[in-house]
Amino acid sequence: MADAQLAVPGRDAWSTRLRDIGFWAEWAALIGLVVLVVVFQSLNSTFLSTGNVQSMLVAAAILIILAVGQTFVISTAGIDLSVASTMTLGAVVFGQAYTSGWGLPLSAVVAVVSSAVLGVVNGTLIARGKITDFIVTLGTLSAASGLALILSNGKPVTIVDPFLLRLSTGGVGIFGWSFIIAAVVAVLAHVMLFHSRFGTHVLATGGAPESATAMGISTRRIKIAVYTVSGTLAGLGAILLVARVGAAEPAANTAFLLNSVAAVVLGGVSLFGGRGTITGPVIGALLLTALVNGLTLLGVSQFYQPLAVGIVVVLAALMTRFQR
Amino acid sequence: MADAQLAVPGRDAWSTRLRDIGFWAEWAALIGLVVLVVVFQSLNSTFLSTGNVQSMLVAAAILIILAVGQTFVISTAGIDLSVASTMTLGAVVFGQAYTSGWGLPLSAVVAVVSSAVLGVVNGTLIARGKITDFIVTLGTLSAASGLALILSNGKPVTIVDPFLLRLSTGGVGIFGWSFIIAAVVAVLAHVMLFHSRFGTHVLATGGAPESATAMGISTRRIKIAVYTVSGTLAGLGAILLVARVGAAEPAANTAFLLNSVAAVVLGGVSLFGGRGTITGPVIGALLLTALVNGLTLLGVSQFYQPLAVGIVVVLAALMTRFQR
Amino acid sequence: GSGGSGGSGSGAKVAAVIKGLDNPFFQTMKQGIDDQARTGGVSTTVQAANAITDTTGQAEKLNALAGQPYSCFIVNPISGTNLVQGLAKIAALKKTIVNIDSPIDAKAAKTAKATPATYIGTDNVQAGKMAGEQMARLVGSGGDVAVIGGIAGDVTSGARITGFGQGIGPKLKIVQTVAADWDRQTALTAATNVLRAHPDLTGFFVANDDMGLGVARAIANAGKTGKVKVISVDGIKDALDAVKSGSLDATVAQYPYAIGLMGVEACQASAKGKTLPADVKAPVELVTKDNADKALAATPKPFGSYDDPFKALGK
Amino acid sequence: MTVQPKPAGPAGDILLECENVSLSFGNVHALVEASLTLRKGEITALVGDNGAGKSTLVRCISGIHRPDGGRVLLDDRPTDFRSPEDARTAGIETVHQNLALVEDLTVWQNLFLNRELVRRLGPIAILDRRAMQARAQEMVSTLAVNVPAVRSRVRRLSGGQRQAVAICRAAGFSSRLVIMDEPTAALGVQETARVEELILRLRDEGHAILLISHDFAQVMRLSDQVWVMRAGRCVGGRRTSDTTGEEIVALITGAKSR
Amino acid sequence: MTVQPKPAGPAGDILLECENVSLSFGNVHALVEASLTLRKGEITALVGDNGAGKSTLVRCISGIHRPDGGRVLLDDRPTDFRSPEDARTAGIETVHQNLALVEDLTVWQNLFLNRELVRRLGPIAILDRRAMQARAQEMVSTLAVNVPAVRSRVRRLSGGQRQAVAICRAAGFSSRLVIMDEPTAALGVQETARVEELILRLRDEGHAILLISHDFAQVMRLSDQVWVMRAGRCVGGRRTSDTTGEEIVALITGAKSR
Ligand SMILES: Nc1ncnc2c1ncn2[C@@H]1O[C@H](COP(=O)(O)OP(=O)(O)OP(=O)(O)O)[C@@H](O)[C@H]1O
Ligand SMILES: Nc1ncnc2c1ncn2[C@@H]1O[C@H](COP(=O)(O)OP(=O)(O)OP(=O)(O)O)[C@@H](O)[C@H]1O
Ligand SMILES: [Mg+2]
Ligand SMILES: [Mg+2]
Repeated sequence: MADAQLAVPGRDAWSTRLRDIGFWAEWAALIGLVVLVVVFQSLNSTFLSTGNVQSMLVAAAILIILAVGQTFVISTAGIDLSVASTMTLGAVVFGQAYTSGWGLPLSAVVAVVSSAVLGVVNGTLIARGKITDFIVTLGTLSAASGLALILSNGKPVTIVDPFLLRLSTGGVGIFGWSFIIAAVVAVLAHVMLFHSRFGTHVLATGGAPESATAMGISTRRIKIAVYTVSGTLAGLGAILLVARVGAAEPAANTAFLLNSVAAVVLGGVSLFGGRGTITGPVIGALLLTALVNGLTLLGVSQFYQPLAVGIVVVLAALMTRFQR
Repeated sequence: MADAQLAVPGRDAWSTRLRDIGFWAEWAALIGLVVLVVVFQSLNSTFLSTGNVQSMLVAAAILIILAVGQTFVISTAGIDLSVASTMTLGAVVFGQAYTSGWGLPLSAVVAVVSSAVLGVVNGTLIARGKITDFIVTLGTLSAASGLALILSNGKPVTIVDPFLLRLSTGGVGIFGWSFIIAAVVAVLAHVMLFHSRFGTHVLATGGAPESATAMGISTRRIKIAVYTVSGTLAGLGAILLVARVGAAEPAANTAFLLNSVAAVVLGGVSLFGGRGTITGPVIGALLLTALVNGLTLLGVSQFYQPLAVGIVVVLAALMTRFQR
Repeated sequence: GSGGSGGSGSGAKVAAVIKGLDNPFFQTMKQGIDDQARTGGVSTTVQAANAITDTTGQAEKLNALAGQPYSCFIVNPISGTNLVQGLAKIAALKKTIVNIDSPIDAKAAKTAKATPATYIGTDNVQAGKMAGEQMARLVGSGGDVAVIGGIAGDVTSGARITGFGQGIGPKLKIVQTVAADWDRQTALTAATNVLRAHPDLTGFFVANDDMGLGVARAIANAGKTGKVKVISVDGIKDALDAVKSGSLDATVAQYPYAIGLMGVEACQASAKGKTLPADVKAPVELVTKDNADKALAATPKPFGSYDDPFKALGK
Repeated sequence: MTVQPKPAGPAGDILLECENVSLSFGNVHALVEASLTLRKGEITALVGDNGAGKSTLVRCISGIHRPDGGRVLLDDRPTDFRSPEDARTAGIETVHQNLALVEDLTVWQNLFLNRELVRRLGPIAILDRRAMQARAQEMVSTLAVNVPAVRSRVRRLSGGQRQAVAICRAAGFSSRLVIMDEPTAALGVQETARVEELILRLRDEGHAILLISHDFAQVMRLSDQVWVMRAGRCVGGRRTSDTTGEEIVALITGAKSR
Repeated sequence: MTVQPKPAGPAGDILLECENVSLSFGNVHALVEASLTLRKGEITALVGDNGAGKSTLVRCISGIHRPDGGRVLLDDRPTDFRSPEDARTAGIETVHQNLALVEDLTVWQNLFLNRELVRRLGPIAILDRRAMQARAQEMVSTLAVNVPAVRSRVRRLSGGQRQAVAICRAAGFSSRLVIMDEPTAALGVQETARVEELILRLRDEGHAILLISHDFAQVMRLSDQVWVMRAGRCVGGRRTSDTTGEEIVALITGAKSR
């Protein structure tokens, strides 16, 4: 019996730990962010200056909004590859409407609605057409950027609007308006995911579609809904994008696509669905933004930046292993 | 009893059909390809001319090789986002070795080995570090392209080598050498996946990792192996790429990434792992290549091409619904 | 507006934000900036967007640098307006903005009160036009030509193609325009397909050299070298070699090296309190087989002489 | 021998009737004109070999599959369930053989899946987590011996604990018919006893119960009526009081044909 | 009362011994110094409530979990299984409660998982599909009544058919100890009878068997020795011939303490 004390020190078998990764990964982004902030601040004291924090938050706003939309989709075990081109389409629609003199409010509504419609199309094809999410949204990625090119005739339209300028530059304290909008979106999304029936059904659809169906949840309707949410948020992102770059352009915005998924996954949401958080992806988006900002501040050479980004992303995820 | 004949016509409940999608989707690409060929040929008779078929096959070769590697990874429920940048790195390494006078065979070996090493790094981080595939390969995507930039100092190197030139232009009949290489890779991969223990273990690891572990399969080793396969094939692709463009460039090759995954999924391989085919992804790669070729032959405007590609990809997948 | 009063006497501290990093054109631009900074004893940092399409990423980089103690900012915006926010911040701090390569949208700059002190520009329409005129000379009898552009909707690509259309005159006809995403392999595939679709094509205009080399390769593969002409834009070293060897018929060299170099000179001049000229044209030269050797010898600098008003101001 | 057991009460007592229900998956004929009836306030057992088609029949009744042929009548009216939601609305709750739990959700979330309690704030409905957790705790502790924490994810529960959760869910909502597909297969002695008590209590409260079980002693102990399936057909039905275990076994194995 | 039942034969007969095995998941103490022994050529039963820790103990023996404390001895030598592969190599085959089947693979692929038959062509080993399919057909038909096609994917099988496949797999390879975690839970009468026959045959061939079951009649019928678990502990062991169902139930519920 004395042997019990001498036995192998407590180590869980890996199958158990594997199941726990999901849990630890939820906080990967936060730990990564904190470490990053400490490192950058110690190397360059302007990193945490009011001005820089403010511009980081503003820079993160669009990514946060897209990542929130992506979170809903990924929670149902789907993926929205079209999120960036939907945003592009929204921006171009906004630009065309605005330059045709429809006025700011109407243009914004039209932009958001057209992005939402694209989301509905995605969701309908996936749920009713029963095609894999990946292929459908890859298809609409291509189709939406094509539409954006056709609508804009391949040319950017400059949009100078005092309201939009204020939206992109003004704010309350260190919080720019666009960051405030993103924060509100995140809070609403959190409530939706964890405090509404819809949210529970989203997670059930992602976690065990057959069980969800057996309990009478219409997984089709849920699928359509999450893509609509993602599309709508892409439309909102489009308006912030136009405000930020001062133009509606048919650019591809590929970086937003990969980053939105990266933020979500870094935020601890499983690509296999069934588990979601909103704080995670938001922190993930902040992490990715802070990373680029910090590397630029430190004057890391352009060639070394991708290498540094890659290493930091992997480390941020790896770090969590040493948590327990 | 007469009622039986009057009853609702045979329709499976959706949960059953859902399970069958995987099956039907396996042939999506083939049906899509056939329809596409018929349409293009009827609109432009040069489409099926010997010369055009030959150049399509050659153009598809690299994508086929990458898609085969990607298939192994996706069969284990993973994803290799770094496949294109690994190829870039391989190409740059090849270029540097070749211009340093290491000679063609050694340069080729070094290029393949360095790509394979990147695969091993991916696999090890995923299997031992227990980080999601998506994040690890997103990190190595960034890191590999950074390394490629640093190694090449951001500049392409022109490589003029008679052997490489023959590789990219010569062949047997309508089959260019690079297509023949791709075909051999595909056949070997098929044998590996369906006629070796390794292949069965890959599918088991993807389908039910816990069951595979309980049966004594080392899912770690399998994970590392599939990423090594993917990396090695990316290295092979790198050599074909250098032969094709006659230069080793640190270009991003993003299109290859998305297309490799698209080919695999269009080929009916589930992103959730456990099911794989090699013919499917090969046909998927041919479909995507034929699509771009045909649209250009028809002179479809550059603005309408993305729209057309998107619609065809979705239709190719949708078509299979009307199969039964 | 912007004053030239930001720099301290000892010399400017320069931050440059340029376009892409996977394209030799911008690396040569960086080389020009670095070389001039070294000879002039100016400290610099050069940042670039991740890709030539990464408008917001570039904006973020400028925003990050805007709050830093630099006296002069050299910017090469991806689009006319994407950097305006950061520029507004910089202008508010009364620091010098030097706009190179692609112009900042004038209206947007005015709204943001961030008009640059000078613009050192490449006229992409002009470059395209020179290519078009050369194409018309090469195939005097006329015929069909095709255009291989960058990413569909890209501004630079669009301007070059527009210029090409203006330059070719009435005898030549553009039968097809294909987007090849600034990628050599994609351009190769696209050109192969176009050659198939138009067997009696007489020439290609390609929106940059990297793709141009891919197109030249496609023509060689089809055994049509010499029969189908290729002209591209940029003037990177490999392209000059190709012009010399005959696989490329001409390239319109734009000398990003000189642009970068003049950018730093402008900063130096402004640091001395000089008023900068509003609009400076960067050199553009047509390189053909005849002058390829000269161009190669001089690269990355222009082989001809060109007008550099900053030289005088800097004295 | 009777093809159909005589109804014990008036015909109006019949709650559910399957008439010649057929269903094939490709070339597997899972159901071949299967017919059965079940009465209000009774426990009806359904027995048969593995692969006989019991679960498939249950899935047809609870709206997961739609039969290829034949029909299902509830209260003498033909039903046309397009989804499990329709069946649940019509008052049919089911404990599926695979339990139909969502492993990544907590016990309480599973218990209230698609039956969530909400507090209304004007037009917005906010989940009433606390109420659901409290009710869930009550429900589970009536059944389980080693009571799992209602806030832990179902993924962490033992096989029997999961089954208890699934049973609680089906029993916890007012319904007319509770279908239980092998509810005690993974349960221990004590838990089985509690589930049997629960089944009897449900019957006494007037619910009809359809019980699938391989445990003969249990079937004979609990049921009022037994139906036997063999190779996709319902080959016979008996009042439990009129039959013996041997007869049922004979029907199952095919030693006896009806 | 005996804490440990007296060995019936010489001490050398003991095949496997668990000594104070403990394992916690976070703050769930699934095993608390659980000890048991089992002998060669005997059927040892392990019983207990749901969540008592039976499956967890089995997973420790078969190399899936590593105990936090205590040790497992095989042939009086401490084992250190780092993976299920080690346990299988040491001659321990297991039918897990969750069956450990790969749903997307076919029946024959599952049967031969990680035990594939190959033909060697020089250095290359090619799967011998035909031989595996033929052997699989044989193996399955000894057990199942509605025999599933060995080429169909496991996903398509009924609950009982799956269980039959898992049992075939464990019984089909030469082993010293076969562990069965509730092997007949989902099985019909006929299939259960066949599995019981199989278990007896395995014993007669000299294999040791560890059987987890909630079916008392079955335990009393088959086993030579019974161990009882309660809340993570092994609270007692009996020779089956020396005990009664009542005593076992008393141990399970805690009415009797050892
Ligand atoms: N989705 C499906 N696709 C194909 N075949 C199926 C499907 N579901 C069930 N089957 C087949 O239908 C037959 C009946 O299966 P079912 O699950 O109804 O049996 P069961 O009577 O419930 O058996 P058990 O007692 O083992 O649970 C089996 O042969 C099974 O393989
Ligand atoms: N991976 C895990 N993580 C956390 N808790 C676990 C895990 N596996 C088992 N448990 C807990 O350990 C306890 C014992 O579970 P175990 O599966 O061994 O019970 P069991 O005796 O096999 O029960 P049953 O008869 O229901 O199968 C249970 O309370 C269960 O919730
Ligand atoms: Mg069943
Ligand atoms: Mg158990």
